[in-house]
Amino acid sequence: MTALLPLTEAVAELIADGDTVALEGFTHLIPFAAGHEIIRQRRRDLTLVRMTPDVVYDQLIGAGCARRLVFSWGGNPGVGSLHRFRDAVENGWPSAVDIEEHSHAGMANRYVAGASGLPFAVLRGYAGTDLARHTGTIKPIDCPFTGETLAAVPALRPDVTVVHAQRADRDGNVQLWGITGVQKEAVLAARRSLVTVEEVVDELRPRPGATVLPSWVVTAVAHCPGGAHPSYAHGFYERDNDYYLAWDAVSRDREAFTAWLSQRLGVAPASERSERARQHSSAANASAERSEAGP
Amino acid sequence: MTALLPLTEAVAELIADGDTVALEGFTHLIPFAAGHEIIRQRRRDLTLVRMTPDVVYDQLIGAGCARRLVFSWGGNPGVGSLHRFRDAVENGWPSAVDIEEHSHAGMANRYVAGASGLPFAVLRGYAGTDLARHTGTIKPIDCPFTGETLAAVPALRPDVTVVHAQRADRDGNVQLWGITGVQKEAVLAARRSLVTVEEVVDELRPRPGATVLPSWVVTAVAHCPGGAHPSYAHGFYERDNDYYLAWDAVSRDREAFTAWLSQRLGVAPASERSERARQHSSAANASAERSEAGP
Amino acid sequence: MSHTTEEMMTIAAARALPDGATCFVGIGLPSTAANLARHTHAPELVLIYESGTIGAKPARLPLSIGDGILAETADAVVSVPEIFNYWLQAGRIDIGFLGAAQIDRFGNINTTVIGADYQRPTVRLPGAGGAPEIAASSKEAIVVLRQSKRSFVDRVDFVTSAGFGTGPGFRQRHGLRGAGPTTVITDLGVYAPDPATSELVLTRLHPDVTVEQAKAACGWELSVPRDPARTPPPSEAELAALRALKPSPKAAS
Amino acid sequence: MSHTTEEMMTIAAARALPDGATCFVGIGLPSTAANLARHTHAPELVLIYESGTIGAKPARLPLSIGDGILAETADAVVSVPEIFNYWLQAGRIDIGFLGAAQIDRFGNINTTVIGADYQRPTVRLPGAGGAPEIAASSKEAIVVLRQSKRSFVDRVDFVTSAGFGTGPGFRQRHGLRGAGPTTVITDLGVYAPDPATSELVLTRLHPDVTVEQAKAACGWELSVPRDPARTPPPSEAELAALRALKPSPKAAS
Repeated sequence: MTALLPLTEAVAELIADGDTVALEGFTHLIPFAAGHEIIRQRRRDLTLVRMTPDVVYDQLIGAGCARRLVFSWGGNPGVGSLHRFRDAVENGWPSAVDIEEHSHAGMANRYVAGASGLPFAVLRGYAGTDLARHTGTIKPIDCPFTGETLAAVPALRPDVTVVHAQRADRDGNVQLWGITGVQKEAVLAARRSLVTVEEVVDELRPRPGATVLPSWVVTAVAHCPGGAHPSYAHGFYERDNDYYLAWDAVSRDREAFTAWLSQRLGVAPASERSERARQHSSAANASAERSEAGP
Repeated sequence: MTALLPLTEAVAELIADGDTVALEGFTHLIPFAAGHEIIRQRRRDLTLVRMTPDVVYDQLIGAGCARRLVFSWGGNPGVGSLHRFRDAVENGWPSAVDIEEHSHAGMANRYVAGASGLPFAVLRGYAGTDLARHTGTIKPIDCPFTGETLAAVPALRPDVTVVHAQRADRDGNVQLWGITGVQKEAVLAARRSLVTVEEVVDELRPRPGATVLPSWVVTAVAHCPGGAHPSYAHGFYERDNDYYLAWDAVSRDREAFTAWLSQRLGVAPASERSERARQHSSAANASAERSEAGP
Repeated sequence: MSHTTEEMMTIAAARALPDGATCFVGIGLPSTAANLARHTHAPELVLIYESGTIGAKPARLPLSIGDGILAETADAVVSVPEIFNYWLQAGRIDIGFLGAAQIDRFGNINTTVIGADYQRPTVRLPGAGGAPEIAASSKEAIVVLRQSKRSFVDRVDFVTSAGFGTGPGFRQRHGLRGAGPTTVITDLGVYAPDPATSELVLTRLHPDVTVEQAKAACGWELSVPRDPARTPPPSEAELAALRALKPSPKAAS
Repeated sequence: MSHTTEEMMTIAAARALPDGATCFVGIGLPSTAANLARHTHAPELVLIYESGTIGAKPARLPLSIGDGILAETADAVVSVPEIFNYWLQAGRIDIGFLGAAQIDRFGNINTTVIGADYQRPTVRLPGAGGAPEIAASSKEAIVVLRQSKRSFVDRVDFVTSAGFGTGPGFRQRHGLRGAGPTTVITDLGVYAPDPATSELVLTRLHPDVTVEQAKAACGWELSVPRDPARTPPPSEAELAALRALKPSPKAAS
């Protein structure tokens, strides 16, 4: 059953250095606040998993939290490149990040296999491309009935999946709606899960069309209004497009990024850090940051 | 794109002798009217596919339409056996019916594979049971990553899937809601599809939580109010439990069944038939039958 | 209040379900017992039906595993493939709750055919349904059925759903992840696998049932404890709840 | 009305989409062109986005492939696994509509890395997204990109999405079911694979573009017809629709 925790505690309890962590969201309901809390708590050596790593992963990578990225499309949607991601891959700054690269279809099916308790998934994928040559987790598999060769990919089983949702009740039952992407599969594939929500209600009334995560598959819920900003939360707030546009300039430059990290998240650059963040400073920073519109 | 046709024409055009036909529905929205029209049109040598063959399949089998049954659970839900099915399997009356027997998990995944354009599906299934010894379409498959052995089952690709839904628009876009079972997968797995509906509306407004079958995946829609009777149509009518209870007595006895077939569907027993039904008599029978409550 | 043996069986089965557990409810008797549990000691029991309803809270007994009342009262309604893949196969279900036509000394279940020849069966039963995977993937399975020499057999005619197969080690060899049938409840008593042999042994007799009756209704040499425990008789509250739930026996699934 | 080369490219791409077709819309330029088509000659074009929206009818240009306006106006919103498995992989999509950073003479697409060393790329691009399977499973693919010697190359640095691979027979050998990239639209003209060689050849020049310009912006020895056809210039209606759709260039995806 689910614990209702402050975000700082939830991140402290659920996510450890070296974990494989998926923060999922498909343009909609991206768990930015949780990502920022991970940065504040200075997690290290994470394997970050996501179909569409975007700005929050750029921030995590730039802050030095990631050792490895498992993904299928990394960009600033509607704007361009992820410059912190590129700097890590092209130049190893602030540290080298290994990549394991798939297609969307492959990643989606890897989550499905994880959610289904299967060790692998089968798809018509990667045929004729160079992806299989560079990615060890793509293998051929033959149909035992027709002999046809297809692609097999291993299940994704994150240690922790973090998603943002519109609503939970006090028992930790969660509802999300609108474009829900691959979030259900990502939560069900994970060993632990953290759901940040716009609102916590006494009673969760059935909402047709909503994706429901019953409390018995959710490890922790954190009440975190605005927690998807600058992405949007259907029914709560719109996407803050200016934030994404402004991120391009901030992220192009290591110094501008370092200043952002310090000013907005209260985190000193990796080179100056010698100890883990003290958690008591996080909550204040979190609420301060959520009230601001720009990056 | 979809044709809006009378049921008689839709069955005549879409379903041919020897076809593999799935009439799907999971207690809810079972396409009885379409099944009865298949009986009236005296289709023969059908391979009938369904997870839960129930009374309508008992009727099809008793009427001699089926040569083969692919299924996972055959019974009269809440009542007991399917006596026509048993008579065909145990005694070959009115003709022998081959069976290909799976579990629900296997059948569901076979439809998923069919809907996904894959030749097979993988599941943790059948382990330690006698099913795999008797069913040729269950084979072992090894995970290329972990070496673990799982079960593979071939995709189901019916020639025609028939389902019943609450609503369609004049373009043939379909909405169904409530318990929708495996109907989406069964329609998407099929080469052709027929959807009978409670109502046809000018404009199909989005209904959160409804399963939508866009017109471009539906071959024909037939307006057929009450077409799921004696099963239920969520929001339209309740299940006619008396029909299911009464069916037990009708179906236990070949003569009682033969009389039912003649009186209710206007179909003479198989032994007395020498020519194909003339279609012009079907429509009148169909409307006559739908107004009656019992079997 | 006096009670029937069927009522005792149903109430004993309901008692086996701990509050808060997630329970995958098979067709037939299990649905009655699971709903009774939810109306008595286990209000937080999570009922999951193979029709795709998760957390159904029906006020009356559903007439089938796809009754509309399940969808109307559920936390979520998902597709049939999803219920089997994401919820059952993934190992999220605490208790798989099954009926059976036959069960054998090693807890293997038959719901397929009676008779030695699968092609020419003496009795053709409904078949597997969800049971093989429910018995395989739930953390444990509870089986409820009426007991007789025909239903409690030495070796089932057909293994539809594996219990302990041929004995210890079988489940591990076949990659069956759950613990298998840990409790079998009949109209006579309660049975559990012997930890050493995996053979079903009597653990508890229902009120007024004798060891001799249990042995006489068993197709193998039944092992019984010297002084078997007794099932507490149905309480008035249990009986009232059961009868309120199930007004008409003919309408039950 | 005067127009930019980008506008000509977008309008030419929109024109390539027949009314009533099902179109899987990749991120970037394709989304603009597909929405323009729906607002001009193809009101019944079915737009499918990888975020899971089927039949989206946005009144304004979506800001991303997961814009809320897509969900609000769609016939159905399904999960991301479903959109790839049931709708794309099954072969239900008429046209896969893709952008590209690089394309080569055989229509292979690169959106992964620039540079010969995958591990130490000169430029790290966003990666595959849905493109490999869109290019594989759609009945045909249409690609739209700005043309230059850097983007129109003899051989892509990395095959993210297969076109015709190394030439005739490649798609069949690799089990690629769709016809592959049948049309490539740039700011200079329109290209199609030669039926015999599978090599992209010029089929049409946009207004005011010369054969020499097209050749100069191509990384291989471009084959051109003796008297190439001309793309009709944008109509006023097309330009008005495009500009109405896309008020602010900085906000487009």
